[in-house]
Amino acid sequence: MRELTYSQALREALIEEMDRDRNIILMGEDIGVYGGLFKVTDGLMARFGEARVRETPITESGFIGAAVGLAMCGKHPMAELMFMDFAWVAADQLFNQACKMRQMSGGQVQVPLVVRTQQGGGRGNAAQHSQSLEAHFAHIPGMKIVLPSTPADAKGLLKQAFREQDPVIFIEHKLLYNTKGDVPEHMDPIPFGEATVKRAGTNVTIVSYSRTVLHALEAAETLATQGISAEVIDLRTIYPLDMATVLRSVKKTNRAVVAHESHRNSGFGAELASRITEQAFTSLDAPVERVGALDVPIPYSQPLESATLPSPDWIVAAARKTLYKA
Amino acid sequence: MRELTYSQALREALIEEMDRDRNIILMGEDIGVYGGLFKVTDGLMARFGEARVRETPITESGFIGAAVGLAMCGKHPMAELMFMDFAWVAADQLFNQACKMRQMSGGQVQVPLVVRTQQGGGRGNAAQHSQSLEAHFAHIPGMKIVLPSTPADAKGLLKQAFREQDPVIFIEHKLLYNTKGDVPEHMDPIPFGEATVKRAGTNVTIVSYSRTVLHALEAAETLATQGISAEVIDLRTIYPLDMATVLRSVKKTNRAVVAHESHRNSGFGAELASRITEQAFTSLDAPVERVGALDVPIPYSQPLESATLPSPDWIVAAARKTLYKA
Amino acid sequence: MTLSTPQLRDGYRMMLLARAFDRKCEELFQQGIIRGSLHMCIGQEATGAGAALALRDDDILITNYRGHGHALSKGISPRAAMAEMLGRATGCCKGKGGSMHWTDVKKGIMPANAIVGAGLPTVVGCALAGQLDGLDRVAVTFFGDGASNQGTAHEAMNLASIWKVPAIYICENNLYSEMTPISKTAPNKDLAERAAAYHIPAEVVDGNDIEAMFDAVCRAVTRGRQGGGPSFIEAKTYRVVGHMIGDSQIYRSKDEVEEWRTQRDPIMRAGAKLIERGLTAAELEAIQTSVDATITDAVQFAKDSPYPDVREVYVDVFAEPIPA
Amino acid sequence: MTLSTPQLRDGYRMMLLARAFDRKCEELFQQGIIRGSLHMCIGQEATGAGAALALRDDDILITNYRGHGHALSKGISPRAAMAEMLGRATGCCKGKGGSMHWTDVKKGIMPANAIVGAGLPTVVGCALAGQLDGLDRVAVTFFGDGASNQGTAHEAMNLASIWKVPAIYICENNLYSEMTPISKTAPNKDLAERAAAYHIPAEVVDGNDIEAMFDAVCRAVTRGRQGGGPSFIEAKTYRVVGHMIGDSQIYRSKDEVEEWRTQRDPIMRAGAKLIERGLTAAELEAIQTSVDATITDAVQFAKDSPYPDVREVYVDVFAEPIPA
Ligand SMILES: Cc1ncc(C[n+]2csc(CCOP(=O)(O)OP(=O)(O)O)c2C)c(N)n1
Ligand SMILES: Cc1ncc(C[n+]2csc(CCOP(=O)(O)OP(=O)(O)O)c2C)c(N)n1
Ligand SMILES: [Mg+2]
Ligand SMILES: [Mg+2]
Repeated sequence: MRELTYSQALREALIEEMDRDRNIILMGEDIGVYGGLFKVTDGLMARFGEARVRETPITESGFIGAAVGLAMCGKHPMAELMFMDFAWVAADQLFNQACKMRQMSGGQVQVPLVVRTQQGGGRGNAAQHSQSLEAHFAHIPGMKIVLPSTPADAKGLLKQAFREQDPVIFIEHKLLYNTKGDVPEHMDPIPFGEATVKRAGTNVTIVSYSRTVLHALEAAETLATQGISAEVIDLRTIYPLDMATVLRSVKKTNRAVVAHESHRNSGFGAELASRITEQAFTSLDAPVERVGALDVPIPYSQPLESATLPSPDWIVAAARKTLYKA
Repeated sequence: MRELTYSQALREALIEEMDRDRNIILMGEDIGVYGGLFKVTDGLMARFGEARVRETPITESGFIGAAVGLAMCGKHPMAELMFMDFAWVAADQLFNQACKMRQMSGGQVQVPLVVRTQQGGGRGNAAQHSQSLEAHFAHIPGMKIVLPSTPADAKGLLKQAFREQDPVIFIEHKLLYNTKGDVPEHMDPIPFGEATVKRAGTNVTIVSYSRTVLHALEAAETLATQGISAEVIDLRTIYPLDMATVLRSVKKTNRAVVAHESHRNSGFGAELASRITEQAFTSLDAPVERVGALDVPIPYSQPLESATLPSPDWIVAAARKTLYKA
Repeated sequence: MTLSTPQLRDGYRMMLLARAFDRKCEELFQQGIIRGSLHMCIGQEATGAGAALALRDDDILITNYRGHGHALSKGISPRAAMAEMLGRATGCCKGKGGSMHWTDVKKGIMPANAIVGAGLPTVVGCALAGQLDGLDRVAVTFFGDGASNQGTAHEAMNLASIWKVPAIYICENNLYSEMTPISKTAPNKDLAERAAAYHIPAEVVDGNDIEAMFDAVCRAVTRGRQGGGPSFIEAKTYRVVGHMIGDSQIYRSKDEVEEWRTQRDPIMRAGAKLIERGLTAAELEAIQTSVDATITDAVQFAKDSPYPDVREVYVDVFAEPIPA
Repeated sequence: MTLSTPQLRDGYRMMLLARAFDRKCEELFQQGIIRGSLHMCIGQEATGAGAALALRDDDILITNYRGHGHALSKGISPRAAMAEMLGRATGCCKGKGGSMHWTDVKKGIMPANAIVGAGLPTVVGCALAGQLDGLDRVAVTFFGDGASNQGTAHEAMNLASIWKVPAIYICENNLYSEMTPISKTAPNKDLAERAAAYHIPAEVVDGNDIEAMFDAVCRAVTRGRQGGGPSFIEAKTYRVVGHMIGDSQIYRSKDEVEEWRTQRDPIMRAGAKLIERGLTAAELEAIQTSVDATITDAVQFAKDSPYPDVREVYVDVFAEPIPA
């Protein structure tokens, strides 16, 4: 099969979807001539024209607002938020507008808007350029939340994003763009709300998404050498959330670790841990362990950044804890 | 003892603190001549002058940003955000600036900023004016989070807010302003991170904050008539968080309900439930139950709004569920 | 463009309807039948009526929490609007939105907004959608003097300008943002000055003169339909009631209010013009009577309508209802 | 105000230092010794140097991610700055901030900002604090052409205007916002036009002429110190390198870059002026040599400095360290 990078896969999805639906309009900073900071929109302006691939001023509120308006009027815009951290600049348009328009209007309008962005640390971009903010989207109803970990998932889920009739926050990870993986020549959209079991195991379930899935797989490898068989689940979307797959696994392993790169305090891991505990209480032999970044702004200096963000080791330690082998 | 309303108590705290520290500067929309939409700053402009009580344009980013600058330069500003929902307009200044300045500068600057706001539903203000957003502040490190439920707590905690050297989000509830309670003539600041046991009980622990504490007390009353003895804990601040008081109680009752008005999905209740489960796993006879608003934008129509926001009944039902009496 | 007498009479009716509607809401609010938020547009009715006379059904409108007059003039059904105020299932937002989010997509009325300044960027997208589809539709947004201070106003007008979209920005300068005079929060005598910074053609009009409003909006509409890009209209007006029910209005003098109410009222002025043009007092009275009947009917309709079923909370959040 | 020869020589040194610093960072970045973000100010050094010559230590500076030149000119220690770039405990932010958040409160340098436009409101507060304390201090912020499109720019300049605070807005118009020309994102030939919308005195200067910069900033400083409120300066300049390391610069022509680099370089121009004023080539060369020594020393200092202890992550989040 073909190998593509994560960013190539995303680009292919955009091209295929734009070929399919001329209502798809792309907007964002530097996405035109330059092709985007991470090159996901490379060549798209030349291919689809300036009307459909629109370079915007640095006005995240302004252009995401404009995208909301486009979406209400029958278009299917994609707005690129260069770094997730800038969601704070556009937060009103995301949370008070895009998320609520359908409901406030009693279903008269809809906002089929795809916001593509990338998040995460590990590159030394410091506190204002390294955050992982998916939990905020989970707490405000009205948006679907996608966090692909592989090139193929990135492509299939992005294609699906353009079939949705509601806002989608499509969250990439800056350290995934250059990762490679098999991507079939022809790919159907991947439905939202379907987790995948990335590795089967019997002793403990590790639930994760986005780049942390790679950490989880690495952790499972290490655990295997220690005689611990870990099952790794990639949620892929956290809204909708595939609890069935998670519960099936936990009822088998009786132990769970939830892991993400976002801060631990009030992170989405808390929601996952709570749901697992609520829905599989009698199956659990230990409390669900949560792995997430320390609750401090992400520091620049490499040793500090490494101490702040979760690593495979943290997941190994958490898994061992659920087995009382800490 | 004197009875005061919640808003009178807040106003007293402001006056006492402004008398004490001339670096305290108030800023916000309509807080001057009019005295604020909820009258908390009534008469303060006349008393302290226009330099210290500043009416601002409708520019939440602008004036909260200005407050961050004031705070970095030795002042102790209080910025009033008229509705919590407008935090989204100012989110960058809150989360990327106020929360991170101390850390990014390696401790060279500090941001002793108090953001006062009010949140919550129940009045028919619909989706853009009824949200409860404390979980977002909990997830981004750098701010202390206060949610008083009584006039006395409001006063004591607000006084403390002005003794802090870090940003504080001080969250009032629109339906508490007219509630009354005893407020001693002389009150010391109430330290952050100290929960109070509002009602002692033995069968189940109900952990809450802000207006939902009143629901919890009502629920405890109802549960008592059903032979169930509920202990009610008011956290008062959720960062810092007094887990010691919570755990002491749960280890006694073996059952816990966490309740807040914000949405259930990825709400702060998930964090509380996770911490309780992690730290008192073997004490728990049932999974921690979570009570929170339905995960839908808050509707206007009264029956819909009532169906969306938690009521004392929901807490009763949750408590019974922990006792397997559902 | 000047208004023909039939048009002026239509405008007069629109304004009477807006006023009667809001006054009725005030009454129902005081009775506890309407809850939540209510921001009346009493005294400002000419802006919406003047604009509506210049617009087509397919032109887009995004207004704000003080937009009842705009939406009624643009053609929202008084029944559906009143039912919305009462939180009924038959309301224009099925009771979910209330006073601040009226919507009627068939009449080009997109959800009104309760976040000050939030409609300004959205309208860029509405205007752009038409432009991309090769339509000659325009998209209008109303906002207040205070809203012009918001960052979104700046971002949006700049976008509208560089993309040359047919967006029409109508700033209702009623001198106050809630309880704070605009003179305290902006250095500009005319807020239209600001549009110049984005190279958007801007004009200042007497917002209490329905003919002046109509005329200005016509110019903007023509510009928009012809591909000439956005326009900005500052409508000088005044709200002769409080910002909201219960507003003590201590921030302004009674004299100021009385002067606007008695000397510069837009309905009174339009009425006088109609008389000048030969209508009789009885004819005007008949319009009022018919408007009153419309309101009575709307209230009755609303009161007779059921509340939404509580399971409705899960509907209209996503395209597929969320399972309970 | 014109620059005395010693001042001009100081300015020349500041610019050389800024350039050498950034060039050294580029080299260290390519070696993997510096990580994360690096936005060089090569070609724009006159803005910071010209401003610094007009400012006092107690005047406040808030710059952005492209602010190395501004901060070095304002007096940040090259050692502490380089140690910060290398993430060392001796860095100006203890290694926590990196390239984009340099701080030196003793020199009036508040944390630099990596969110485009975020410094504009903050500086209002810094300026206001001085005003409230009766000081004659000013507060300066630098931002780009692209930043002028952000809503915060609008909100902040309006606030500065109505509160008449001594804030100085210096817009470095280097023609590009990352990879997008400003001509595509703003309709204004001169961004200074925008300040007029807030009634802020504004001027356009040749940002590659250190004397012109100094002169304009002096006027603004005088206005600020005398209670005359804010000022806006648009400095026309150019970054002759990519936005960041790895920028392919396909969005502009090589000729354009070459013209600015070879014909309009601010350091070259200042050097020529010094020669005109009688300095010898050897004297200029000596300045370069001393600057190079400073950089060598800074790099050595940084490399010799320890990394912060990992427990430092819990420090400087709140006044009281968070327990691990
Ligand atoms: C972002 C935001 N800030 C504050 C408010 C509260 N608020 C509602 S209306 C209003 C005044 C708006 O004034 P203006 O724009 O002049 O409009 P007017 O009400 O006078 O028509 C304010 C401050 C809000 N709804 N949204
Ligand atoms: C809110 C926000 N949006 C986008 C970015 C990404 N970004 C960093 S620098 C930059 C370009 C800024 O251009 P300009 O203001 O002209 O400054 P210059 O870099 O040219 O000095 C962009 C888009 C950011 N840091 N913050
Ligand atoms: Mg107004
Ligand atoms: Mg630039």
